[in-house]
Amino acid sequence: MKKLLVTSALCAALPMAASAAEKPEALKIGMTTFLTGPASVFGVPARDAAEILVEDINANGGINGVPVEITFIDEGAGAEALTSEYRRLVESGAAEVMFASISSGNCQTIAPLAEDLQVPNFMWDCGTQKIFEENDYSYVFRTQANAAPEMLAAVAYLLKTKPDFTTIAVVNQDYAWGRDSWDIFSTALKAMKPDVEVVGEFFPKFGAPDFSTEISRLQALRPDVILSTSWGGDLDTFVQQAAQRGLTNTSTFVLPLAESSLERLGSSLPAGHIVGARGDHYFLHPERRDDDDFKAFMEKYEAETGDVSVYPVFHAAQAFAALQAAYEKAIADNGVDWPSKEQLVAAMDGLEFQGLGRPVKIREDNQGVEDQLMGTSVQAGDYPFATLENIMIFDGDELTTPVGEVSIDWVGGLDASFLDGLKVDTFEN
Amino acid sequence: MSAPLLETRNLEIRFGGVIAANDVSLTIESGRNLAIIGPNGAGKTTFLNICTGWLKPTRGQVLFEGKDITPLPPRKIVRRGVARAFQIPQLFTEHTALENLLIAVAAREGLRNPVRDLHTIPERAEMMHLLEMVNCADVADRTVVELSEGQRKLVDIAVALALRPRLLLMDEPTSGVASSQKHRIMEILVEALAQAQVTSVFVEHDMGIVEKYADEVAVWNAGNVQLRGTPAEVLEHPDVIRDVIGEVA
Amino acid sequence: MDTVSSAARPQAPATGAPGLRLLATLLAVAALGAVPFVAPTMQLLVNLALAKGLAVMGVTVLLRAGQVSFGHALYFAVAAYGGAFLMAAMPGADLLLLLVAGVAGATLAGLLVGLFVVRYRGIFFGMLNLAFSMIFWSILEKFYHITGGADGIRLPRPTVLGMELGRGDFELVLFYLSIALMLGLGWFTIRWFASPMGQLFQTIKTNETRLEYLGVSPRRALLSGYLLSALLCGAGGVIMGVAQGVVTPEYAWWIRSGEMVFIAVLGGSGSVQGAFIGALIYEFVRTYASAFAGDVWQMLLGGFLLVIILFAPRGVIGIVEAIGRRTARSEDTR
Amino acid sequence: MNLTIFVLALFDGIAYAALVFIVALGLTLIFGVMRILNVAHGSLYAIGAYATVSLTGAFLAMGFAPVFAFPLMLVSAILVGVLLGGPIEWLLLRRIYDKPEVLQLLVTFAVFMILEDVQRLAWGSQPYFQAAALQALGNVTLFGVTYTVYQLILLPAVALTLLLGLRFFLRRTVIGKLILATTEDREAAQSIGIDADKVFLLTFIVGAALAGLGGALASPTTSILPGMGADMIVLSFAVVATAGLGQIEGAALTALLIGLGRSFAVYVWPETAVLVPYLIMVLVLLVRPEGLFGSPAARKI
Repeated sequence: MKKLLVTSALCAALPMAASAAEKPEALKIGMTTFLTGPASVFGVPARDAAEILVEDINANGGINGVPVEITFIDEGAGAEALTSEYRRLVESGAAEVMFASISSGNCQTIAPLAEDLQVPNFMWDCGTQKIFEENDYSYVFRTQANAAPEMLAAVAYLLKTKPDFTTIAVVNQDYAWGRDSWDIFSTALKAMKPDVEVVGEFFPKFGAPDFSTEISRLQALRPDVILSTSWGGDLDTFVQQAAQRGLTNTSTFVLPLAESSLERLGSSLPAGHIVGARGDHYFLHPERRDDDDFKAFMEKYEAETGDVSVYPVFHAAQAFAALQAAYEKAIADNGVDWPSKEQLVAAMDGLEFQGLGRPVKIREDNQGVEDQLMGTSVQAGDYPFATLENIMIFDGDELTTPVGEVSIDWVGGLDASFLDGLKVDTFEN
Repeated sequence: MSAPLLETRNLEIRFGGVIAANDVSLTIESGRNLAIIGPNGAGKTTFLNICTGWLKPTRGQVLFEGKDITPLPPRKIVRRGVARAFQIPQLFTEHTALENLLIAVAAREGLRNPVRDLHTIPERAEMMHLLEMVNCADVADRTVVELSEGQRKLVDIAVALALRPRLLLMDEPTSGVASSQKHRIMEILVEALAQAQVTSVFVEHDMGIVEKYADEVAVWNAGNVQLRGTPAEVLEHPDVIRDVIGEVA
Repeated sequence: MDTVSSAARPQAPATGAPGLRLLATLLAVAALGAVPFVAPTMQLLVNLALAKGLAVMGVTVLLRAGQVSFGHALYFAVAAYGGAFLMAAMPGADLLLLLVAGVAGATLAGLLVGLFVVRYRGIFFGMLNLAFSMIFWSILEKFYHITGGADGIRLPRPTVLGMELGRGDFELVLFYLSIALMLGLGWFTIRWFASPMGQLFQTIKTNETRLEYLGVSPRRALLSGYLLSALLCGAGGVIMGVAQGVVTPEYAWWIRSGEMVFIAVLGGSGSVQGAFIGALIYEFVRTYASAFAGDVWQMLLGGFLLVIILFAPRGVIGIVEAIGRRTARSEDTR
Repeated sequence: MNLTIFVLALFDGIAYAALVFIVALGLTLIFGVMRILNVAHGSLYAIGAYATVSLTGAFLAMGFAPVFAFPLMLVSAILVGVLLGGPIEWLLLRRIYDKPEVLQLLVTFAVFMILEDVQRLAWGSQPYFQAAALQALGNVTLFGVTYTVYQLILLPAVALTLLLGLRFFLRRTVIGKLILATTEDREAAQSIGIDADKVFLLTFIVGAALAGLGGALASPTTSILPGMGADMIVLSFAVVATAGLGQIEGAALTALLIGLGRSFAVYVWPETAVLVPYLIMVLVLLVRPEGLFGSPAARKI
């Protein structure tokens, strides 16, 4: 029976075994992002990118002829408004696939809701690894990496470029992402460098406008390294206030998400600090910057927004690439005009797709595997803001927690030798 | 002879140097209505406030039916059987005259039923009767703000009576009322007190009222009782005529 | 400090009005009951409005005693988090157990805080309640490992009378439970206002001295109403938490307390029906205003409240009653 | 808790207290005179910050020196006072002085909600950062910790000047005496010919300008984003109530108390830093029910 289905000409005549949905006049999707509040500097670029991506998809015929329509929900309105709006969108049929969300806290809330509503939901940006480690989902997928590879890449890059530091302090936002990312980073660091001393742990409020008290405390503690996995307005404020009071001269900052703030920080971020991008996302990506699709999108994005692309833009591109690849795979696998929800979900297993970075693969635990790019800031002068040098791209597979294992335990079990075995591509800039 | 209804021993109270009550020892027998007269600002109202626990004396004691009530707050003294009517009527302005009484009796009985309408409590008839006694039955359903000054005075006294006190302390019950009305109010008042067997102490300026309605009179001057006796004795006394009546006439 | 509820004191109703009001209330409840069938997409919104209405009724109770609390979101959050912790501790917990536990927790909190705040009146009473709610808010926000911090805690779907319901059925049960709570607690509150205890409580607004001289401690009288208000806010909190499926520190934020007072006055200060009408209007404007007029729902509601305060201090219910009386009068004259 | 940490906490506390005091000052003045707790004070603070950032940004773009940021702060404060404070009192509050206290409070709450949206429409929701004034004054290093002169010296100095200035204004100048008289007893003041309406309008404009000034002075030390008004105003409520309503000197001391309390908490037990101001407020009001400097109104019967 299987062979018969393969010859598409024949199967067109046969009554379909799987119930194919008929082609809708538009593929409606909903996307949650931060449109208000401090995180809007991070969420608004993603919305702009999504609109450009939808235009591009619809420009060349949509997905198998079906144009895409997108509705945005503002994560800045708070968890309640987000959940009720998310439900209203799905229940009223205004969205068949959802991209949710940026904040790890919101992802933790939305995942069980999506499962409950049985709506395919791509976690297009949030990073907490706990979601797939604490329970398994059939409708929820993550089209990018999670905290484990991202923090491991940061630790690896730190130990490779500055192995002799002794003290470290952390200033993370006080919510799921801030707490989980520090748990993994500190566990991995202690495992690979047992003699490190954590001299200060600060968790200011998400959206805190003022870090002066924490900065005073850090200046008194004088740590060699300061880690901060904060992002958006919080990261901008923290770095600008720290630079103002000279903290960036006395400590090396490790900022795994700072790629998204480079342009806004301008001259505030001096040279010599470690910057990450939660994946291989960089508007001057060493391997991809000369490819036509990459250059075309970068120019179009900069033309419309006046800014360079940052990693939420890349994550949005990945989510759309995954959407397109999933539908095409589902259509091909089942030889139908338009896949049913079950067929779409089935196609996600082992899905391969490529956004604006290296290819990404979805594992059977619905987690995306993505390579990680890290670099060191430098005020090279060809841009009015810091760019990256001594760039290393780590292979994602080696850094992602094996399926079924808990990240904290797996990372805790590593040791210094783990660093030497890593597949790393290094670039000048 | 059982203990006097109310007794004060060496009461003293100061307000920043001014002595409002100076070593006051006074007893009130039940059934004997006492009027307190004296110039303004002599401390008469303060005396009432001490007896009802609103103010605490710097020295001395207040005993009600032989038991010391000096440290008690007004609400505990009221529960023992002392009630107060005020120079400026103290009523629940947004409630009707009848409701003010119903609330008083709800407090007296400690009614706890959270869903029973106040208007349906059995004591409603008793309260309507009380309103009739003070001649305010016709305004039972009017809110306090709509009542005249005289009516408010009477309802204020009725509220005090609703608590079935044994002693009622009144501060100028007829002040602020047209002089033609004063006697009418006192008649209604004395009648109500007699029916309820309530002894009263009332501060008063109008000597005609004192003479007609008080069983005893105490002359209050400079923070203490100067003279006490039947209205006839006191009102003819030369000092009283010079200090108190001269001033009033 | 007296408040507007003097204006909302039901004057002697005109002939026929009590019947009219009862009829109007029944019609309104019937309309609400039909929502899941007539307008299913609005069911969640109306359910949230009912939860908020329950809490606003708590604030309305205090307004009747001339007191305004700017911290009653505290009890809203205590009940919601109580429910969430209970579900975490007993995964299969029943909805009614959640409701009872949440409301009990809120009432207990009301007693603990109440014993302290009943000593104050006016602005101090309002601000002290605010302080307690901010203390609870910062505990929820900062003690991440216990309270889940800023992201809050999930409140998974409880069972109903032992049955594990699907999402659709559960939300229907929750919807009608909310209506039942509105009717039950609404009826109780209206009757309580008219009861001896309720009347004693409301005298705090006009004359505490006379209350003391009736042999009643004004603080204990205020505490009785305070506990009822905490209970009502607790009920609202549990329903909101279960309806949302997530409870966040936002539940205890001071602006939510301000919202409750806002809605109470908008609907009709001192009126139980006003609390629910105000809540429904508030939720509708908040959800649908952004659809028409961009993200300016706060400005719309702020402007609406200004109009109400300046021109119709007895709130929406006052307007409705005025129209009711006018039609009743015009019928008589015809 | 060694010495350097103690001193550091002290400096941070003073810098923070100065800012909190400046904002609470306007709130206290308005309440002292008009018995209104102005919830919209938070929006006036935020708009003061936004206006300063826009003006400074524009002036810097035109090539003016950063030092111009300081006079611009006064300009934005005055703009907030006159353009917002004036109409709020004149159009709205004037019509409700006879109304119950809760309605007056709710009118300012409604204005707060309106102004929060006005902010978002005018300046969008992304954060602004304009630290020219702060950078212009450079840094100073004490005990190995680098402080900005702006936060450690300028803000406390401005706060002190405002405190002494306002005391002098109220006690020594004619207008000040008028305001004090109206505060004591509005009817009595009117009976001797004081135009209470003009006094209220003036007081509200000065109070609103102080809120705007608070925002203007805060703008270089923080990123300006929606919601900053709500955070600051709830803290000012704590300061004003703890001090005793309408007590200007009291507000200075309680702002210091709360500023130091919060800053020490960050050093000792960071989780409670947000909690401490309200804990102080509850503890103070437990001991002194009318606030530190409030006087209990004797209940006359």
